[in-house]
Amino acid sequence: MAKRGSTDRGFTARLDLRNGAVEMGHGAGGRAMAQLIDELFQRHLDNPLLRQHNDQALFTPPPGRLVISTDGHVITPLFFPGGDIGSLAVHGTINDVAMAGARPLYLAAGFVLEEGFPLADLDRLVASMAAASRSAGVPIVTGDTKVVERGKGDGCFITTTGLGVVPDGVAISGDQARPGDAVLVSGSLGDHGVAILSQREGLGFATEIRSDSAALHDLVAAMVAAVPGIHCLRDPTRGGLATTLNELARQSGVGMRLREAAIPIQPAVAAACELLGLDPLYVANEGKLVAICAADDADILLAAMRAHPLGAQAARIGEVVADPHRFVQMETRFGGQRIVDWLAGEPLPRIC
Amino acid sequence: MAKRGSTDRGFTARLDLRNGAVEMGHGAGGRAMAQLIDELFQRHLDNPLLRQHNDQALFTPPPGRLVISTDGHVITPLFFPGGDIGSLAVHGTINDVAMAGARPLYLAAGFVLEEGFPLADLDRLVASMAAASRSAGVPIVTGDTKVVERGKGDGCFITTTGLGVVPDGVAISGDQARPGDAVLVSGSLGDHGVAILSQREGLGFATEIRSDSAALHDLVAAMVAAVPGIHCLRDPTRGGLATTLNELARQSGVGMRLREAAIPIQPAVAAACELLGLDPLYVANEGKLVAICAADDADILLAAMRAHPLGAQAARIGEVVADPHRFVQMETRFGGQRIVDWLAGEPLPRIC
Amino acid sequence: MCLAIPAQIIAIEADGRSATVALGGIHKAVSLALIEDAVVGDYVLLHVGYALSKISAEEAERTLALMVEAGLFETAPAAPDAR
Amino acid sequence: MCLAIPAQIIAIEADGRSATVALGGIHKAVSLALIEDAVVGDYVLLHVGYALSKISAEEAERTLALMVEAGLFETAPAAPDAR
Amino acid sequence: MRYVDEFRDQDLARGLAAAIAAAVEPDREYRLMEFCGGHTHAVFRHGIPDLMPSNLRFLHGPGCPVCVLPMARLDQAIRLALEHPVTLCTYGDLLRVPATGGQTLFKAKAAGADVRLIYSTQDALALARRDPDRQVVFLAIGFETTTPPTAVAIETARAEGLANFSVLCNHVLTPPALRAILASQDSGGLRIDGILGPSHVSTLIGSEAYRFVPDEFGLPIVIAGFEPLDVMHATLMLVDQINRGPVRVDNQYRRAVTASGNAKALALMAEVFTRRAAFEWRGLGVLPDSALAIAEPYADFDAERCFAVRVAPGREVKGCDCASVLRGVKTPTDCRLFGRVCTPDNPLGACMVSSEGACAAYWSYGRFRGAGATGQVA
Amino acid sequence: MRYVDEFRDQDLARGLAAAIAAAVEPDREYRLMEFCGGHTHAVFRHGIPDLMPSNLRFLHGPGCPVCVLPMARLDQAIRLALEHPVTLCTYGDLLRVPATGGQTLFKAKAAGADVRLIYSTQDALALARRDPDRQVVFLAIGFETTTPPTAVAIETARAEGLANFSVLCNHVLTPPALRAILASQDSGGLRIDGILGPSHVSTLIGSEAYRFVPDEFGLPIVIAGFEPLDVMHATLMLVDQINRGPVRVDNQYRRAVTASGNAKALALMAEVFTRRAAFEWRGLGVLPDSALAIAEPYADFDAERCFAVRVAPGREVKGCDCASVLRGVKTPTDCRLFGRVCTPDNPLGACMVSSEGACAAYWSYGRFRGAGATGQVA
Ligand code: SF4
Ligand code: SF4
Ligand SMILES: [Mg+2]
Ligand SMILES: [Mg+2]
Ligand SMILES: [Mg+2]
Ligand SMILES: [Mg+2]
Ligand SMILES: [Mg+2]
Ligand SMILES: [Mg+2]
Ligand SMILES: [Mg+2]
Ligand SMILES: [Mg+2]
Ligand SMILES: [Mg+2]
Ligand SMILES: [Mg+2]
Repeated sequence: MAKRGSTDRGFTARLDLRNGAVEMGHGAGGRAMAQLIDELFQRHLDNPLLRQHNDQALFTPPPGRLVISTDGHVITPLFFPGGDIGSLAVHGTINDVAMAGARPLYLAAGFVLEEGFPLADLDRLVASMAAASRSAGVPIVTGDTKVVERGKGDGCFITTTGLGVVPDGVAISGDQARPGDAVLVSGSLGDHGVAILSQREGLGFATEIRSDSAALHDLVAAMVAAVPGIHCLRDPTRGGLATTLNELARQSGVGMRLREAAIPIQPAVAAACELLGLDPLYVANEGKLVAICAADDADILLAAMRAHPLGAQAARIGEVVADPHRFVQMETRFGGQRIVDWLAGEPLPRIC
Repeated sequence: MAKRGSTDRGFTARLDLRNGAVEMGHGAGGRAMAQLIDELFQRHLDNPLLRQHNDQALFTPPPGRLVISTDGHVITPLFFPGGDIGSLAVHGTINDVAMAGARPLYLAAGFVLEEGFPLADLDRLVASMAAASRSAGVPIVTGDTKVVERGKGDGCFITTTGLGVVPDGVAISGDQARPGDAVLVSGSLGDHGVAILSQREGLGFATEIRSDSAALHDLVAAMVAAVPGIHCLRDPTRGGLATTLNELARQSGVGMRLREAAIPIQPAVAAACELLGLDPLYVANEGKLVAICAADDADILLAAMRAHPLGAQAARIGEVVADPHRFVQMETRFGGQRIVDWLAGEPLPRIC
Repeated sequence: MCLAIPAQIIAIEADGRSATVALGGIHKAVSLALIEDAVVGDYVLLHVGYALSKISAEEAERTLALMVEAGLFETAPAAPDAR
Repeated sequence: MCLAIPAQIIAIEADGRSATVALGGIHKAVSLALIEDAVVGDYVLLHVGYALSKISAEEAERTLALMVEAGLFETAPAAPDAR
Repeated sequence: MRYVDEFRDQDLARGLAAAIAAAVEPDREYRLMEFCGGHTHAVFRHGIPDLMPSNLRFLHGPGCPVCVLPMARLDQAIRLALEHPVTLCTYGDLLRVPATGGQTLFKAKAAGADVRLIYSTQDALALARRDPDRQVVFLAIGFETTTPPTAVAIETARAEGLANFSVLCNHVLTPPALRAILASQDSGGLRIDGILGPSHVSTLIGSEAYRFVPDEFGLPIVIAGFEPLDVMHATLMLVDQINRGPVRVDNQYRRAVTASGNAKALALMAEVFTRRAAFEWRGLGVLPDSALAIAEPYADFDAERCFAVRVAPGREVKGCDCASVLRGVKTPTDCRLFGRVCTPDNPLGACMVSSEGACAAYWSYGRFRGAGATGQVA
Repeated sequence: MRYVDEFRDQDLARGLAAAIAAAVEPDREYRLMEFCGGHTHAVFRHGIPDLMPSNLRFLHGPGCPVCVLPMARLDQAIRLALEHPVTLCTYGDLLRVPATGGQTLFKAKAAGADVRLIYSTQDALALARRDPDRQVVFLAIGFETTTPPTAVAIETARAEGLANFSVLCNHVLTPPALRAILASQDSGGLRIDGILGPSHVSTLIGSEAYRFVPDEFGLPIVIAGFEPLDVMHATLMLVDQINRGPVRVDNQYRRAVTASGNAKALALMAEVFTRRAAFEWRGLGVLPDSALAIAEPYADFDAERCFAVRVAPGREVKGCDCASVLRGVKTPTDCRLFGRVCTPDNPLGACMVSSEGACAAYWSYGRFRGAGATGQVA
């Protein structure tokens, strides 16, 4: 039960973080919402900017170019091996900022909570968010909470927006890939997606695989220090490596040629994909990046990546080629050729 | 039916904006999502930064202090008299940025769409968003789209994040209210909430009342130009005027005393509130602001507000007082005194 | 208890069982199932979507007149300090 | 059609109708309702959650040996240009 | 708004205040009970106490149907919503009212029960028509005012053959409650000098329904409208009766209330409902002939008969003085929980939830006057 | 993975490729039909055509149960899901397949139908057990491989008395389809030199089930595993039969396939199902004795009998050559819609949806080889 007794901020009873649930009133703007913010969000995420208690955070940015990126996070289940929606929402947006070669400065977080969502779960995932934010050194400086009726949400959605500053001389963009460039990945592919699938009811397989969810800005900083002239960086999230490479090919107006044997995939991920009829190249990652750089820079960049814990399994997997069709092709491990197309629809487990 | 035939970006059939609906594949990261972005979002919202086609937007901010603010927008119905969730998502976040006295620079938008949501509705509300953004002069420079299964969302949620620059010398914050200060509002209260209620099934009353949804940054610029030393600005959204004043009282450690007779409320809003047993002071606004300034500045500020179309009905409604209890009190139109408390729970229509 | 509010009938459906009322610029559909002989122009007391009774204009006038009279009788100079 | 994959039985439930199989580091529960005499250690062909048949290690070896033999017979120097 | 604005006029209020001040006899105490929560609400919302002489006091009565609903009945409705595949619909007033263990209909909804807010019984019928495969239960509460709309709904459901509609009936009657309050005066430490009689209830049952107040208890009663001038005017009329007699039923709210009430609505109520032999009121205990049940010919629409839901005795919150507050014996600020652990954000008793509840009114409008709160305006 | 990795070895592939190249007679054409979509998929996924001599060609057969499901049957399932209060569950393969008018189960789900992806019939049973008030219909498709799991589910439902579970049965049999293809050779402009026989189907029904291929049609057949080395090895075996005879049923996939198949599973199928007199196959038309219905003793679990869903003839998309592609008469790139309006993102025919469909395989893995696509690597 809630502990009774006045609290210092004028709330009569503390939030019941053990047995309580999100109610419509928690989003209505009144004292219940103020209490939720104080006793849950503020408690975990506390920092001087958030403590301003205004509807916005005020700060003086370092000089230079800034980047802004936003991502909605919707995931089932909310807690999964290797992370939860809270840490994911921090990592996902930090990564999108970092993919411009930027140093992330601040995050903003908007929550859409479903009526009935256990406060204990909310507390746990906001704590996880706070831990991820602290360990990344990127504070959450402003936020918002909405509550929707039961049946009109799915527990918790989190939209995070990140702001970062781009070092001078860095000009990383998806349209910079050039024929001859090297294509690198920072580690094994498909871990996140398989970790999520392993939790899905019905599919129910057990695996040691954990989500790779991680903040990549520190790895990126090391990479940019080693090769300031990186052409493209992108995190192969939804749609997997295949879709990310097709995006980059389309944006840059080039083709790519991969070597299947060079693409790092964990055996358990490969096995899960065989079982479900999925292709690991289309499975989501949340702590990996694709880098494209001039062929001459590739060895230096690969060495810098491998020297960082988040890039230990980094590999050079192919090269950029001229191709008016912008095809991503692959030499199969077996010695043949195939196209690696965009993802079509959602990747669904299949029996055929 | 969809028009068939290759489109320039490699999609085989155009999006069916007449009869189509959001499908899970539109959020899966593949070509369907790329097409949705190209043919719907990009088409309406087009601007150079968005056209970078990266996962983030890169820009050089003007010198000075910046503010960042984020807000999730969840509303039923999505289209309502005077606006829709698209324009609301633009106005709401512009306003939160403007309430720091800032000039809004850029917006980021994250969509969470429910499977089955008509593409025609999405098209309409993104068009409305684009119009609101253009007319406010604040471009949407980056975005994100997620799709959730039917029954796990409510058509469309939009989280917008805004970035703005604060003019030198401006230091507006919710903790700056001082005893003796004047309390002003920019116009009549409760219009947005009543317009929404009028659409609610069951309550079904007809009214000319339209949502006041509007971007207030231009009004704020005029106000800051007239009185750079404004103490507090806040938009009385969820929870209405009552809750906003209580927030400010709590933040500044003061009380307030209002005059009911001075508070502008449209007759139809008053009537709807009588009918439903609601108090207009607790009803949401989306195009109004509360300003608190030194008593000596009040007339200048009021004049500046009234000179702006969005502040034509501005009024001075009370003053800040010293009060350890931080009560917001009101002299009733009838001549008595009452407390104007925080909103408790959600405001519900009642029969008693 | 019993939030009820005066509203004026501005239209009556053909079946005589429901009507549209106006109050302060808003319109609302109401049931007439509980009152008799209502005509357009009548004020009714509206509660949970039903007209509960008609409001008598004459009685309202008379009541207001009585209030005015009571107040006039005790003139302003003697206004009490209520607190 | 018919995505099926070899997996090794690592445990059989007491009722004999279901088992846990392992493949490439993952574990999965499967039904044994369609095969007979399965024992722990057997490899089975797994399809939609059911073991469809056992895999014969001897036959697999023999097939591989045949493949090796076929390939050895035609030696590398004569490798054709496949395109 | 016509018939509203005129009755909120500040000048007339000043005049009536002066008249009341002049009328009260200085060494006499005037303890007037407003039976209705509507009066309580008006008194506080408009700040009427500020306009009254210090020897005139309003006592708040049990006239809020939300406040007097016994916990067990609410427990029953919540259990019905949670344990049966039904859509339970009711007025907004009830959704936040705490039942046993702090449970509410709102929490039940958050936990997955299909609970809907409706504004009118017509909405409940519409829900039932729209989904014939779904049982729709209307949780009915209210005094005589709110009862005829429920009767219309039941009538309509029978006429249309709406087999999936039923009503969980908690309608109660005001005269028995008022009688119980008056009868308890001596033993209960309560002294009442006059009654502000029900406003909208009286439009239905007529002012003559309260003749027992002067006849049996020798007390003045004035049927009063809910606008602030109505309250002040009726107060003046009560003071006059108290000062000069004879005690009688006066009707201040003549524009809407007649002596005999609304015959059409009363006939419909008599057709659809029957009196319960006894019914529990929160604060007042079990009162004979004080509530309605659905009459035999309409039994198919009676949720109590359609669904088997056990009713255990409700468990009141320890320390909550609602029962005394409802009888006018205590004021909200006498309750040790008031404002410290019981607030509208965290209500422990119904009186803190209902807009008409005395505790909510004290908190929302009058707290700065209360004990412990100093809140002086600078 | 054991029994997988060994059969994907690149060195062995090189050896087999050399052996095939050496074995083929230079002036002879080898047109080998892989009956199964599984083979089609393996051929393209691993790039096998790049390793084949130019006078050896793979023809893609009708062995994809998704591709051969006639539109009308899918229309029926979609209508059932939309018009009845049921939970329709099926394998992921079917969800995106276009039915009449471009409708799909996925779109029906987006429009509010309760459509669920399951991985196993055990999941369908679990859904039915969990919500006994809800009808759960399993939309069953598949060849002999996938049929026994459906039989187990029906058996289990009967044993448990699961009254809310039923199956919409679309199981079909491979030998009649292969027979129909072979019989149509002369008239259909098709010439086949040998058959890569079903892999996993054969684990169930045994290699002897295909004896009619040499006996009645004088053609070689080799039952082949789905791994790329299996396909190459079986190809070598076919080339050898073609060159030297005698034509016979060879079994390359001995590690999983026996001559007589899985007796236990076959007995269960015989118990639960009965042969339909005739059934429509997409592309192949109505074939006698080619499909299964639920047997009389299990009629309670037959969704076709439990729910009245009309089946109008499906409307195929104009210009879609699926029917010819499924018979091996055309290759996907012969279809005028291929890649221009029909792609995996906007599939017009089932062959473009199913991972085993020839059109999807051509698009996903082989497009750059196809007509009109130049895509040379720089
Ligand atoms: S303040 Fe709360 S606990 Fe006390 S009597 Fe009122 S409702 Fe009951
Ligand atoms: S490409 Fe499309 S339209 Fe053409 S045959 Fe294949 S599935 Fe049918
Ligand atoms: Mg982003
Ligand atoms: Mg991202
Ligand atoms: Mg990204
Ligand atoms: Mg906000
Ligand atoms: Mg949900
Ligand atoms: Mg905000
Ligand atoms: Mg806001
Ligand atoms: Mg705000
Ligand atoms: Mg994104
Ligand atoms: Mg919904």
